Amino acid sequence: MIQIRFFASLREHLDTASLNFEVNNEKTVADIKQQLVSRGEKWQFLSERDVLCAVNQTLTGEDAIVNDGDELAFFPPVTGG
Amino acid sequence: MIQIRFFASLREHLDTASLNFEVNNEKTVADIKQQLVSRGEKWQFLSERDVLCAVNQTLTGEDAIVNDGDELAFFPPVTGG
Amino acid sequence: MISIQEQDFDQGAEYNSLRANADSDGAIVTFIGLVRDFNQDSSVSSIHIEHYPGMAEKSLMNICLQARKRWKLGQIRVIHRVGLIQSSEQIVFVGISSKHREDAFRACEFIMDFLKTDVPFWKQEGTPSGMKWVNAKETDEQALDRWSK
Amino acid sequence: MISIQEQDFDQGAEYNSLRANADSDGAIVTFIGLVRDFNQDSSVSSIHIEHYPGMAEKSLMNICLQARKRWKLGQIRVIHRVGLIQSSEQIVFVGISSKHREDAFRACEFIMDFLKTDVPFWKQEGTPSGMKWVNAKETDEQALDRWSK
Repeated sequence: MIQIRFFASLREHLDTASLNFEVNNEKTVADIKQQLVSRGEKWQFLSERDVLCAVNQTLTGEDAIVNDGDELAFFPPVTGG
Repeated sequence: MIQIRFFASLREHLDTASLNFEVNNEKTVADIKQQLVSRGEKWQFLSERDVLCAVNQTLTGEDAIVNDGDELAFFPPVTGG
Repeated sequence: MISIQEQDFDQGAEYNSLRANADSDGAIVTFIGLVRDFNQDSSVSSIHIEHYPGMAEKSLMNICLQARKRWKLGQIRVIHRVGLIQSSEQIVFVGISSKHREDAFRACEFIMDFLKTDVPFWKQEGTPSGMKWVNAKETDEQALDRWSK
Repeated sequence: MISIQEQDFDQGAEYNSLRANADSDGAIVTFIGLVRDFNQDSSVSSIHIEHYPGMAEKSLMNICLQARKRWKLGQIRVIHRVGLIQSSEQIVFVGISSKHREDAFRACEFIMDFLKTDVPFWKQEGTPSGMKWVNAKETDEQALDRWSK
């Protein structure tokens, strides 16, 4: 089980701040994203937009491996400062 | 007549903050400096050291022309800030 | 060293604290970001900043450590506000002390540049037509080029 | 905009004054130079700064005007102290507001770089063996190279 978190406009559009997700071993961020997108129309947003991802609170590419117990996050490009 | 001013270590070494100097026309800063140097031993300092000059409070090269009524200044490289 | 907070900060007090600990440092550089009245062609009355708690602190710390590796720095202080912030209020403070001014300038700008692209903060602007998410700027990505030389 | 003065300055008050007039500027950068405890390998207890009255103001004004030509700036404030200044006291303040942080950083550093080489201030350091004139640093001349590109 991993926790997936969504922030900012992504959280608003998906109407979801966080969800639990079952992973069997050797899944990449891209694999998980694809599974989310296949859930239905509103989830398309994840693949259409410029979306960043972080595993355990560190920015990564989509080829990063996600292990059981990890925290995965998807969010739009940041706009602080 | 021009006024010549000296600052910082130059003023201390020459023991002179300012002096009046008679110029006939078409003198350059270099000409005036040469005349000062020829005044005697302590004035050698002017030609031995790295000395900056300003005419009417603007940094210039030694080829600048000095006219009657001008303010000429000699000083060491600046060290503010 | 790093604070993410809702409340405003006192620039003068932050500077005094940096200075009190600056010891043999001869240079202090501070950067402050304010809410601009006008952005993206609409009148902005306030902004709202959301962050990713935990990751925002972690990535700011990491940027400060990178800065320490590149330059000789004394004190580093970073404050970023979150939540609702009114027009012309302060958003972010970065303060650096160093023996040499060049290191302090470089580090302060480096931290701001990476804060803008790598730290999970997201801004909404309150405009006459409601709250709007601010788009990331390409110029912020481009600003990073200067640090890869 | 420019002050040459014996008395100390209040960094926070200077910042507040810049900010109060910054209007639509989103960025404020300040630089403060302090008397370092150690310089040129001897313990410094105080410094004394002499200036060329009239020319110092004039050349600072000129540097600020050059900065305004190169970047889009809001407020510019420069303070330089003269006379006797104790160890760890403030010497110089440069504060800039601008719409964009890059312009504010560039202008602040530009003004400090040219202040160091073109403005007639001369520093003596009080060391255990008496007051000594400080030598100009080659690195200050070299710093100007970045502005000629």
